[in-house]
Amino acid sequence: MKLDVQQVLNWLEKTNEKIQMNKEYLTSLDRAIGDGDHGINMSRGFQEVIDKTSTTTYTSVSDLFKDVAMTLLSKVGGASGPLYGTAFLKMSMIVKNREPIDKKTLEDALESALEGILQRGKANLNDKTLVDVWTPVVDLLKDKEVIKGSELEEVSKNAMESTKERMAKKGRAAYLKERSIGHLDPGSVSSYYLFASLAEVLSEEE
Amino acid sequence: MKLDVQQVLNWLEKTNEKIQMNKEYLTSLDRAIGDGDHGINMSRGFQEVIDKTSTTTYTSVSDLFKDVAMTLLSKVGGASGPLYGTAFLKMSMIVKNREPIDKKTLEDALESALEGILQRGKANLNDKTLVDVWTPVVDLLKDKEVIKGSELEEVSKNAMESTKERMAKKGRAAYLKERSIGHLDPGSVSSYYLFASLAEVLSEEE
Amino acid sequence: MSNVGIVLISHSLKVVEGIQEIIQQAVHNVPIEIAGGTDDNKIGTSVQKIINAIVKAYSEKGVLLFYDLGSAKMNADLAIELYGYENVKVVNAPLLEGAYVAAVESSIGKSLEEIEQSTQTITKDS
Amino acid sequence: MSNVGIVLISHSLKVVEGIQEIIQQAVHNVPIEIAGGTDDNKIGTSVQKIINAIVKAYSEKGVLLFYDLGSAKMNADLAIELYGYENVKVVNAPLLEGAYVAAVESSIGKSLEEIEQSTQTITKDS
Ligand SMILES: Nc1ncnc2c1ncn2[C@@H]1O[C@H](COP(=O)(O)OP(=O)(O)O)[C@@H](O)[C@H]1O
Ligand SMILES: Nc1ncnc2c1ncn2[C@@H]1O[C@H](COP(=O)(O)OP(=O)(O)O)[C@@H](O)[C@H]1O
Ligand SMILES: [Mg+2]
Ligand SMILES: [Mg+2]
Ligand SMILES: [Mg+2]
Ligand SMILES: [Mg+2]
Repeated sequence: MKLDVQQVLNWLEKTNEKIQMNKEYLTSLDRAIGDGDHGINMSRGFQEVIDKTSTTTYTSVSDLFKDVAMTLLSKVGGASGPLYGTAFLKMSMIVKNREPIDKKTLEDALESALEGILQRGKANLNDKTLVDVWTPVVDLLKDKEVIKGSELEEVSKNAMESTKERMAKKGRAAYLKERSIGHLDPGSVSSYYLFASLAEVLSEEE
Repeated sequence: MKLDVQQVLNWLEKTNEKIQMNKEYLTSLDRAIGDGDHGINMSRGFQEVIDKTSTTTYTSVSDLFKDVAMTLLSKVGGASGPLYGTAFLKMSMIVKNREPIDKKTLEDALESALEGILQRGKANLNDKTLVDVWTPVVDLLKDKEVIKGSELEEVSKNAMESTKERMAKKGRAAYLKERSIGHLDPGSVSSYYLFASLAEVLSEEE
Repeated sequence: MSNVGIVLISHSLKVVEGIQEIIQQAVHNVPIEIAGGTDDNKIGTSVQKIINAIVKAYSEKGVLLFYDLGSAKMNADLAIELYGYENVKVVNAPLLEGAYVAAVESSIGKSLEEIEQSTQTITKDS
Repeated sequence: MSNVGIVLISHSLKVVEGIQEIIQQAVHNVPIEIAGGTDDNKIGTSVQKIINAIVKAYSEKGVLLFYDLGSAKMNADLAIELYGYENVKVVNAPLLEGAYVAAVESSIGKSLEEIEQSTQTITKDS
């Protein structure tokens, strides 16, 4: 596999489409166990990302990731802003001078992004946050020599669905304690859209 | 001694005069170790008391004290409102059907007022609050068979001045810890005006 | 079924209006009433505003009062005494953080005692 | 001689405007800057607003940041990292109560470390 600027732009557009299409759904998930703005936050953030990246010419994925990061950091307003922003900032640093991105570089980039998310949000695995999706995705990349789109989609989807049965320990949902059980974590659903979109890009290439 | 409606009105007017005259001074004391509004709070509160009591006809000191209490409670806005308000409310209850007020009734009324202040503000003696003036005044009344205006003035003045060397443990000044030492407590100064005015009324009668 | 009501008391009207908005973004089935500033909306507190807020927030489940600084507590205590409410308590917890926790717990039907308990162990790291 | 600056971060602009007023009634020689709401003043926080507030509050004595809810802390940490300030710290203490204590202590010349220490032992009964 390899990811160049064009393919990453494709990844971002697919992600944005899913987020815009599911804006109400994400918001309803957040209304159940948070403050009801995750759909609004993510749709605004990713629309700004597309507005910015579709009108800029990039010669490197690193620069592209950096613009994504800064846009999400400054436009989102909720926890997902610093979390996704930090993730893309870390990826921008890792992929620098390692383009087009091969499987090992993608693995390193996502691992570093996860470390950034963990450092930013201080969550642990199984705290019912997007960490619960990013962790198995990074593990998958580390386990496999070759990464297949269908596997990535399946792993991230299962991970997202498994947040339903967990009790939140971080973020707004943590205030609900046991009552957060039985609801999907909104940030895990938006992270699933991100990885499902990446899976599609990888599949197109297979 | 005896205090009837007319004399209590006289007491309130004298108190108000001192407070209005020293509005800036009280505020400057509060600016040094508090939030700089004690002069404003007390001048507004006592002006409203005079406006109310000078336009109402009272047949009992108990009713008069009750109006003073309700006016201070509702018009002051700072800690001195509930504190002085509670004091007058307690006095209103004690003097009921014991009018005109003799020395023993005054003693009981001020003692009950002090208890109310202590319960309301949870301060202890020497916490650098108006409790440090009310306590020796009540003690004086309990110690003496006959209460002289000059003694009351002297005791309350000394008590007020002694707050200067103390460290605040309650109220806004407590946030300053050691740095509250060396400043008079504003509420103790306004309480001194109250007792100095009462002393004048008692002296006029001697 | 009603839920435990929350009253926010601050020396500043803006503070409680803002906290009310933050809470109401997350919690929809809990009465959140405010008493901020003096009668003429200066910095300070007002017994009358507190009483009005309690009346609006009141149900048989009770009301919890959160305040900012010491003199607000005196007026809160006074409001409760003057009108002799049952099931109305002043909570010794941080105003914003305490009220947020309380509102969420009230929204899931916790009792006044349970909620007060939870506000006593608030830490700033969730 | 400058004093330790204070930055108030809340999901609501009103909340920090109000706290600023309460503090500035009592404290006059301390920079109190605010970062409330998102860039378009909705409920949320903004890294850019936080950075602007730090810049305004900054002196060699340092700046302490107080925040309301968890995501505000993430943006506060991020603001500090992005711009690599020295002597700028996020404090884990109640927003209003912590900032009030900190402002008073700053006004009497206490150091950043002394002030942070004091905010860790706040109780609601003074
Ligand atoms: N401390 C944290 N660590 C990791 N993820 C977190 C943390 N706090 C919140 N999240 C994620 O952010 C999502 C909520 O995002 P969003 O609604 O945009 O922000 P907010 O909670 O500030 O309104 C949650 O569903 C969760 O996945
Ligand atoms: N807990 C308390 N117990 C007794 N007296 C107190 C207490 N808190 C404050 N005071 C008195 O109130 C005075 C301040 O009154 P004022 O400035 O009108 O109120 P605020 O402090 O709310 O601005 C102090 O000088 C002190 O004498
Ligand atoms: Mg949300
Ligand atoms: Mg939010
Ligand atoms: Mg004052
Ligand atoms: Mg005041």
